[in-house]
Amino acid sequence: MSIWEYANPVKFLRASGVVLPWIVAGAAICTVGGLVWGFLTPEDYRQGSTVKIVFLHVPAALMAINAWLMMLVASLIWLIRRHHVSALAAKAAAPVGAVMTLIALITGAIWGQPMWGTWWEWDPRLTSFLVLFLFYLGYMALWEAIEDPDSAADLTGLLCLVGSVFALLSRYAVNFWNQGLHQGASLSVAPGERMSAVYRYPLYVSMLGFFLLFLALVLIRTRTEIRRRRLAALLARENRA
Amino acid sequence: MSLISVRGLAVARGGLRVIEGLDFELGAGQAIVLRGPNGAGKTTLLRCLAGLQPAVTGRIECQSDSIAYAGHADGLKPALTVTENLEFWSAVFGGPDIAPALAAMNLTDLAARPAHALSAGQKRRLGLARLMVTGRPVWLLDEPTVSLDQGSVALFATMLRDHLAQGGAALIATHIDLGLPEAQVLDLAPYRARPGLRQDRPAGFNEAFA
Amino acid sequence: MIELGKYANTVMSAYGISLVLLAAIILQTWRANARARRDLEEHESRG
Amino acid sequence: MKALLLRDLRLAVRAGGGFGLSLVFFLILCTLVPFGVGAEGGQLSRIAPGILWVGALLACLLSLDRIFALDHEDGSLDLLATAPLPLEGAVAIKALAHWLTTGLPLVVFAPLLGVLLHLPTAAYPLLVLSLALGTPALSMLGAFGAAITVGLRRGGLLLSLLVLPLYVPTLIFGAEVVRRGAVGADPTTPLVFLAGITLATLALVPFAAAAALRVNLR
Repeated sequence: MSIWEYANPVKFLRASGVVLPWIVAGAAICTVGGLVWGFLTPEDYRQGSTVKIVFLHVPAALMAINAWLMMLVASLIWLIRRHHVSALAAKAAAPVGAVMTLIALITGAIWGQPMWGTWWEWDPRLTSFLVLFLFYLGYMALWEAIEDPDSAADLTGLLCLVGSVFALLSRYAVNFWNQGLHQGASLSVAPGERMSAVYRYPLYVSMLGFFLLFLALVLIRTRTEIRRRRLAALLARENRA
Repeated sequence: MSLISVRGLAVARGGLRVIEGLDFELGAGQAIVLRGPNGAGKTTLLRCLAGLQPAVTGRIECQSDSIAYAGHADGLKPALTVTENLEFWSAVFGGPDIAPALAAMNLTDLAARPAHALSAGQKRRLGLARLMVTGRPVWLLDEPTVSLDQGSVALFATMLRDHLAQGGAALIATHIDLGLPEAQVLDLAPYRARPGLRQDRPAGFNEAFA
Repeated sequence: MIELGKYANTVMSAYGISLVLLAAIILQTWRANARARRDLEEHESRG
Repeated sequence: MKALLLRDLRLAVRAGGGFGLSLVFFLILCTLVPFGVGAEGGQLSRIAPGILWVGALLACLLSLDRIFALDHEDGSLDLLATAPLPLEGAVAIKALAHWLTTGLPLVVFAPLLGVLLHLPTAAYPLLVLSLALGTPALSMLGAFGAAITVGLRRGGLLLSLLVLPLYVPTLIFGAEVVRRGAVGADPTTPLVFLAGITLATLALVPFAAAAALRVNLR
């Protein structure tokens, strides 16, 4: 009678119900495993123990960006194919992405503190995460501000499209601005080049862990949104009938 | 030759279908009055035909740019005078001179008065005068006679009759009798959407998840 | 426990805050899901 | 389209409040800053480019939610949507009207306020140029934000939250042009970026804004 019966919401709930326990287990094992493994490896003489923050900072930063990309794709699917579950998935991913951005910001700032001497340094990478965080807040606020679910999904989709272009623009503008103000970034928080091998594997594990954690959280939150929408739809039909 | 023909139209409000399976034709010189209880979807239907709202299913055939819509609000700028308001709409629609429109709703003596100084009835008459300025054959009118006194309703009826005489058409949602014997009545009750019906495309979240 | 050197509190505070944030989002997600499931089932049983 | 522009300009003039308000705000801001930062020493002139640009940006923000809200309330937005002119065109005209009533006066008066903030004399031409190039993008992005939040209660606050992050690139390049002008460095790179962003915004954002309007008209 509605797509509730035979199409994506019910199918999504069933499918996600099957796969969810595995993802949650995987997320728990990899995240905890990666962090503990990295935490316990003795750091080499050069970098001191602050480098251990990389196991939190890099995965979180990675997921912060991937979360926005996932929201962009989900919004496109909604705007073009009117796929209801993908609109709800975009809404579900926003808070998780925002938390990941916050973690990346805080760990990045704390990591740089001993060397920069201040709790916050306008380092181009950190600053672009701050701008991304603002985009997340705007996106989430817009979802809350609109009652009608269809217009909310459409408008947040549009905001996500335009926001993505300007988040990218800001990323390079901030890079340019940083060169303009003081020469060269100080400690660049990119782990790549100076990461000794012994840390590389725990890092990959915790990256996988964060990814699975993100996936698990988004799946659970999407299921929550579907159930909320189902309840609202039933109520809407009742007082309409 | 029909100005508008509607086939199997379904429209929705708040994500739920209100009307479905609606078929009707509106030919030149024809007027149809929409009847139905409040919430039957009169306004939703008019907004859908005007293009302000996408139809859920069904087809609406009409020449492009042939529809003029007048909703509950008159769309007047209080800071502008009657003439300026009408001239603006005439310029936007590339329509004819505004004098006949003013005369039709006897606003000629109010021409220089700013819109904020008009009474509700006068504002309504100005909103209706705007229709003549659009130069468009099909008029979609949503409760046009609200806040109009008896004299103005008669005035509006004559204006409408002239419009129909010139080959125009009108679809009017109203509760009161316009004194237009030749107008047919289209009752929306039989087209009310029955929730149990199997649909291929849900109108919105509320229908997709109910 | 391994020796963290003089940056011990920096590392610990970074881990501390991050784990608190993660716990918060996980908890909120779990509670919201439980509530939504309960509301729906209660409505459908009453339905 | 021209009729819509003339009507909006006439309304802005007749309403009077329009551009006067944002200019006064800009003036107040530029007088408050020295109280906060202290007027002596080179500090004021060093931060003048940034303050002037942030001031212009916030002044633009003030009058954004009025772009569509008035037309939404009195129903002319519905009528405009059923009029022969494309909604994208109407949005562009609305943004242009906002720029003419708010952006342009800022560009004209910014040098005067530059004097208040001890802006180095070399920077004045670039200040005017960068504002002239940047403020159209601010108006168009503002129109996009206004189109999204039209009809929402407390939309004004939400509008700022949505639009300010979109202003970041324009602000960075705009202020950079003036800063380089002040120290005599070559401003062409940020100037080119600023112009590029504005042109791209003017070309693409009307479609997003019109789509948002159509959603809100449903």
